[in-house]
Amino acid sequence: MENILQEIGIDNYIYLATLLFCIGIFGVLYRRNAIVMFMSIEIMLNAVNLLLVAFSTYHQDAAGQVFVFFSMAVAAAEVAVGLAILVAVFRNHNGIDIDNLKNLKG
Amino acid sequence: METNLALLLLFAPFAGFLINIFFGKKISRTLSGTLGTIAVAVSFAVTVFFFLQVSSTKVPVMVDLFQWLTLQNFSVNFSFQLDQLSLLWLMFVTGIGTLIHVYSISYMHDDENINKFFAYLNLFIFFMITLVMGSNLLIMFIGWEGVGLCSYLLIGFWYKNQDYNDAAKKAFIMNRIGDLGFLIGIFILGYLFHTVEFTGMKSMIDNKWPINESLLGVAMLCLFIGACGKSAQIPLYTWLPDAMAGPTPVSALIHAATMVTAGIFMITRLNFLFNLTPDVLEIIAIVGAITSLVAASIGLVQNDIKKVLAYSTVSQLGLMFLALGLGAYEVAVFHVITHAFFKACLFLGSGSVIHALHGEQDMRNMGGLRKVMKITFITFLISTLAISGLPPLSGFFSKDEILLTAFHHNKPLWVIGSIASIMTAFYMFRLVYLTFYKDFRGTEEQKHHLHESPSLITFPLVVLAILAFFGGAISFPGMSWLNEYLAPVIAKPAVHEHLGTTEYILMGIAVAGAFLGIGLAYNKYISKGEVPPQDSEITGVAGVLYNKYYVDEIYTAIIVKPIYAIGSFFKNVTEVAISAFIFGLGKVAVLLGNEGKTIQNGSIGFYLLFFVLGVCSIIGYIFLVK
Amino acid sequence: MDILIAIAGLGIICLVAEIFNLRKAIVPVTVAGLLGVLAFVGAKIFSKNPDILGLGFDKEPYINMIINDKFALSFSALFILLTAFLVALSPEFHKNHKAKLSDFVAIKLFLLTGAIAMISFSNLSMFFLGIEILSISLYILAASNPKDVKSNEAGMKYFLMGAFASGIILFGIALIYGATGSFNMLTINAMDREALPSWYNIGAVMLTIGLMFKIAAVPFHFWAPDVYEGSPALSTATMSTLAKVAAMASFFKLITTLNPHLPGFLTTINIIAVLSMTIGNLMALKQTNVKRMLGFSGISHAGYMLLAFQFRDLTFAQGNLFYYAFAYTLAGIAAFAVVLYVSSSKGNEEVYSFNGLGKTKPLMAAVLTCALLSMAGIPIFSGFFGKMFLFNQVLDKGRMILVVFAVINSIIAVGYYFKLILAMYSKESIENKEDNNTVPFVYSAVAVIAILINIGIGLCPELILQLMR
Amino acid sequence: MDVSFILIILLFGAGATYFVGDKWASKAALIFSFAAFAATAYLTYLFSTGHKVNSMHLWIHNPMVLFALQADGLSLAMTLLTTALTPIIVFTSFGNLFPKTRSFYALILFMAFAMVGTFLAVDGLLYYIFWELSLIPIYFIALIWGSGDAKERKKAVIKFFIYTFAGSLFMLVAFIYLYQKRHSFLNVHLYTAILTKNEQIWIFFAFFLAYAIKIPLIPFHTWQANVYQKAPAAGTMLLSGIMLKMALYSIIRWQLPIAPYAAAQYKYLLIGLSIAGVIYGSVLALKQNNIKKLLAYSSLAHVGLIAAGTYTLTLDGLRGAVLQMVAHGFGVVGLFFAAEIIERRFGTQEISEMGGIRLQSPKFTSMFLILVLASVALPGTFNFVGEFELLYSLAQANIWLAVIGGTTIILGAFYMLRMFQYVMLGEANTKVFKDVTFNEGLALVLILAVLLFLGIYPKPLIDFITPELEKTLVFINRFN
Repeated sequence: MENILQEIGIDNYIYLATLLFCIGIFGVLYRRNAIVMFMSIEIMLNAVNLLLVAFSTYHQDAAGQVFVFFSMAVAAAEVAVGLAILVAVFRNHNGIDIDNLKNLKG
Repeated sequence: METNLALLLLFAPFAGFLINIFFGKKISRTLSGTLGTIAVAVSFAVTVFFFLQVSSTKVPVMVDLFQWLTLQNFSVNFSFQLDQLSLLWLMFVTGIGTLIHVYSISYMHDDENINKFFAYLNLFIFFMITLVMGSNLLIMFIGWEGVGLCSYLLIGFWYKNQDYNDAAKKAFIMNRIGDLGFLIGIFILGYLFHTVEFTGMKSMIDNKWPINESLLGVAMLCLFIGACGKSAQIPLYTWLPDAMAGPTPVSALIHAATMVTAGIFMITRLNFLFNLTPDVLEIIAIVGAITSLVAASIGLVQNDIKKVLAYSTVSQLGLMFLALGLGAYEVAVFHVITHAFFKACLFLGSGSVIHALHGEQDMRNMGGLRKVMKITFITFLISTLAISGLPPLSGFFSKDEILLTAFHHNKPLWVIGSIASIMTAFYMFRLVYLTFYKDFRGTEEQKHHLHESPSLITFPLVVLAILAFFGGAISFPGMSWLNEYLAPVIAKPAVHEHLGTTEYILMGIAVAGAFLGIGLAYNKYISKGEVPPQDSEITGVAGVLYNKYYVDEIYTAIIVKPIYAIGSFFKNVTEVAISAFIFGLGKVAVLLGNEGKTIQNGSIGFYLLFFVLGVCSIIGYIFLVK
Repeated sequence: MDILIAIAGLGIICLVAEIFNLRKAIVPVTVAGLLGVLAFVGAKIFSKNPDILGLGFDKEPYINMIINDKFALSFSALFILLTAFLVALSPEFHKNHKAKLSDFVAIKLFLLTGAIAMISFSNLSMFFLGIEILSISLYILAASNPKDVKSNEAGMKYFLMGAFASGIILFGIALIYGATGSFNMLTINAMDREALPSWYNIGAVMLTIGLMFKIAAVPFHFWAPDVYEGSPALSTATMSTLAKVAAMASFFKLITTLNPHLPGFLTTINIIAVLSMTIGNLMALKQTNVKRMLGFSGISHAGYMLLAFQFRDLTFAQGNLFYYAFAYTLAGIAAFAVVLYVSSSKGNEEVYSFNGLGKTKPLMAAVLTCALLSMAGIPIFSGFFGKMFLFNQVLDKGRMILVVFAVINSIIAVGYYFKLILAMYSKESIENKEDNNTVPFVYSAVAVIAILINIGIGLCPELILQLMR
Repeated sequence: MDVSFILIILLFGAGATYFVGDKWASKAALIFSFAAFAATAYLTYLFSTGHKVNSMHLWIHNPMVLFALQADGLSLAMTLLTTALTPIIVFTSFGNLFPKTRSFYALILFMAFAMVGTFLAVDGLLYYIFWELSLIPIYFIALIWGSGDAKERKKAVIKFFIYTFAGSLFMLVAFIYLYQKRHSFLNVHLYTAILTKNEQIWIFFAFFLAYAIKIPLIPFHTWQANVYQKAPAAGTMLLSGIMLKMALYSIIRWQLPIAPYAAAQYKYLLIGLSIAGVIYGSVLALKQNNIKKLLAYSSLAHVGLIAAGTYTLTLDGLRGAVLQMVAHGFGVVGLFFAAEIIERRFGTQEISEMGGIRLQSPKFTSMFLILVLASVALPGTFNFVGEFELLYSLAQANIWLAVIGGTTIILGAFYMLRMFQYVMLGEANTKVFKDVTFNEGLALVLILAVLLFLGIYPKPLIDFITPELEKTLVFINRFN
């Protein structure tokens, strides 16, 4: 592990994670399907998880990995709630295109 | 004792005012009038007492009550001063006041508000006494404004007529213009002397207190403006003819005998200061002379009996100011006194005529009254002769002294004064002829009711006519009791020329001038029997004169109208603009809020885009912009 | 930690009580329990040894997770008080869905644990957990009326954007962890800022952004009005009071502890503060929906609270922020109690629904008026002191221009607050038939108590300020 | 017993009035306001016999705010004015049948409470709090019980509120800024705060904004006429009789001693602005056909003169200002009450629809006339005393200022007599003017009695206020 990290360098992990994170952001911005947006957010979260793990290794500190578990658990909870809301939206709107959700404005 | 008596002198009319205003409705009309008269009579009696005392002891009576105003430089007390000058004034104020009160009992008997009338008259006397008795400029100012108020109330006594109210308002406002001058004068004097007491200022002058001459000049000029307002001099004279809207006794008392002479009183009172400012005196003389000429010329063609008298009053006041301006204060005072006698008599006489004609004031509708109203006629004639300046009546002496003084000091002013005198003789006799001679020109019904006035009206006429006849006795040229009496209060007596040839020639010229005026009037209205034409037919020079040189119109055009125009401008433009500007700030906020609503468009994608933009700009700002 | 356990336990009791058909007891028990906890927190604040129960929660290892300083405890007390009010309002609000009552109460309690966790954190993971618990509870509350399209939309918007913001927060945490190698705030705070890699600052900024979203500061505010309007009124009340203040307080604590040494950082916060105030106020001017208006008003209040970052003395600033939060939230609770009443009797929260309230329900109108005056910053209401203390603090730092902006915004704010007051007092009620219905007791009780506390701390600001010293 | 007792009476009175119910509210308000007056009189007596009646308690530690009420000649004089006018104002409202009576009277008392607090407070923040607090009751009084078109009224009232609130917020900033210098809000501390010239100027104008709007001076006056017209009579009286005095008082108490350099620097600008208001207000008053608007503009003119006097920074100016505040307070309350009496009978505020009242009610006419005369500062009325001192102080600054300011006595006579003429005189009105009731008469007589008595014998008041003004003047002139 140490070798790999040393060989590749922590910077590249950060770049990768940032890239993934940005992909997630663009996904959220670009897509109009709520589920795809969820997935994009998941990509963002996972990018962070990747980063945390990388740093955990870099610092030789388990706390980062523990934190990843927290974050995964939270993300799961979040998605559970999110999907529940999505279901409610689907029932009322017969669709999950977020462009339908423009009633509250002004 | 003296204090109490002085207070009695002051407050007797005030008590009369209070009684009449609060209980006047409950007591009978005659009683109301009687109480009012008694109140003034009491003052008169006390005045006589003091007059005799001071004439003999030559020591003024001073009364100091309590502190009124406190300013940083000086304080002002309620204090009164009964010296020669004020007592002289009080004598004729309360004396003529009493007579006119008597007159009014009968004259106003049919008016339902007679109690108000007497209340106001008493109040007027009260304020007049305050004005005269005050020992400093501010107490004088109380009286000064107070008489203005009473004048306002009495001119507008018949308040149902808005024209009369307009006249009253005009009188008050024009007086106020003068009052502002008076106030400014007080400010400067207070600043210069650290006191506004007459005696205090005088002693400082006597002790050669260093004075800023130019500032003093401004102060004196301001005070003169005040005098102009009260005494109806150019340019503030136009209110006086309009003030004839008031009941005739009011015109006699306030607008002929007493209040309008307050300006002369004030200048005489401050003669020791005016003497220091010869430039201002010159202005006073010129203004006085011009006023006398202008007013006399207007008087030539007026047809309202009271208007003629009003312009005559303005003209005579002008002569008095002429005398003041020449430094002949005692001469001015002399003319004030004689003028008070004959002009009061003339007004009361005209009142008697109007009374007989049930309110008719237009001379074109009069005539032939001498047969019916003998007493009125005779007293009126005596006074007319007096005002025209025929010897040996009082007016001759006083007016002649003015002209004499003028001749010695300033020839052009003498010419002006003489012309004014000739005009006076003309229009006064025009008045007499049109009113009392020839045949009656009024309606049949009026003719039917013609009668001499009751004795309460004629009695004051007789008394005043006698005074008008003999009043000149107080100051014969060369052996003047008046000059001696006033010597303590007049710092620098005018040089009294010995009566020489020049003087006699001048007297002759004056008398001849008076006869010229009378003769012209006789020729026109008796020999030719002319009656002034109707208003619409008056044209040419007469038209200009008849319309008073259009001065009222000019004032309206250059002062009143612009003020209203500015008012409209403020109301319709400035106010709206300021309001709009301030509202505009609020409107801009609301507008921005409204615009902002379009950004808040409800789209999550858009919100997220903004979110990301926000992130980018923050990170960009913090990390890239250094 | 003991507080968290107590409250979480209370939440569980609620759920259990529903199972045992003790529905009627839920709210009284919860409120009583909350007040008990409140008393406990109070005792902790004032006692020398906060570990009153002797359970050792204030020692290691808990001290790495939770720190019970005065700042945390005071804010916890405020949160508990607010939750007590919100819970007390619940049964009346949910009277048509009695079955769901226990869920809502429990969610509020869990939300409270989240709030307390995120204010008492001493470790970034605790902070993260707290903020997520709070957020997820709020997503549920926002969407808690599944039949209502608006509620769906509000929930969806809030969820999507909230999750997005969570991602950013998480990214920030990761970077900070990467830079320092620790989640422990005490450790991080002790480190030499100059020696840390630049990720540290980027992480701090990302955390800032994420929390700015939570407090709805411009330009991350777009969700707030929409969600406030769409959510059920009680949820809106929760968001605009409890959630906003919790986010603000933890934001303050986080930034002051992370203490990034960045030249433009405070300037950025100032700019955002001014923008939030201005845009919040300007947008609120033309709103016709009261909840939405209060949403914008909340944005501007967030802007004001951001002024607290300009300080010279930290405890001083903490006290001022706490005071402001206290004043703002109590006014908010009072206002929402009235809004709840109006929305239940009129069916909506449009401004015209408030017409004639001054005549028909003078008490309610008076309370709402006081609450709005407090928010507008009129003395003797505590809102005034909140603003004044903040201004004082900012001027102490010498930032005149900020105060001038804040003052101008206070003027604009009067415009919309008074729109509502005008409606209550000078317009006639559109329909008079419902005038005879009485105000539910809890609404008036909560409204009155909240506003009395508000005025009370206005009269004696010392009561609140001294908690921090 | 100290001065906080007055505040307690008024505050308790406001509460009690609200809770006794609509029927007894007016009486309760009268009793409490009169009790406050009696308490003030007694405290004035105590103060003048050398007792300490100040009240000083620590309120907030950090920032340090004191609950400091100070009784001195100036503040007690203004408090007396307030507590003397409040019962009169309450009493004048007896003739009106208001809905929600109890709230109305409670608000009046509360307003009096706030105003008295403003006059007594010497701690800047406390003062500011009272200052703002007085805005709330008048807002509701004008809004709820006002007259005229509801929409217009709302507009006017909200404009008034925002406007005055806006101004005073800058004063708050100035206070907090000053606090940084001395870490105290106490006035004597603020007087001695060391400020650069620039700071003084900024602070001076921050205060100025608050006061200029409240007084109001042009061009900050646009709220005034509309609010005066639309507010109920009692509200107008409170506004014009007392509330605007708060600002004038504050100039003397706060603005000038704190920033004397700026005051001296901009002396002529400020006097000029104030005097411009005199003429502006007078000329506008001439064009008004609404009696309350006319009185509003006349008030604008009068307070312009008062403000000009204060800005001369002379003892005469300050003293004249205080005297004129009292005089104007009573006078304007009387005039607005007279307008209200007419409105009660004729149901209109339009001058063109009035006239002929003298024929029907000579008594009322006389009283009205005296009020008019007081307003035009006829000697013998109290207004003259004040106006004389004010104009004298202006003359000391520059004689032309006195001349221009003095036009008020001409223009004032012009518009007031014009108003009097068309309201009171002329042919009988077709509408019946019932003679004034005993209550109405009594209120007017009380006002007139004060104006006339003090017009003749102002010495006690002058002696009462002078020492404090001299003390203040020492601070004001400390740079000269």
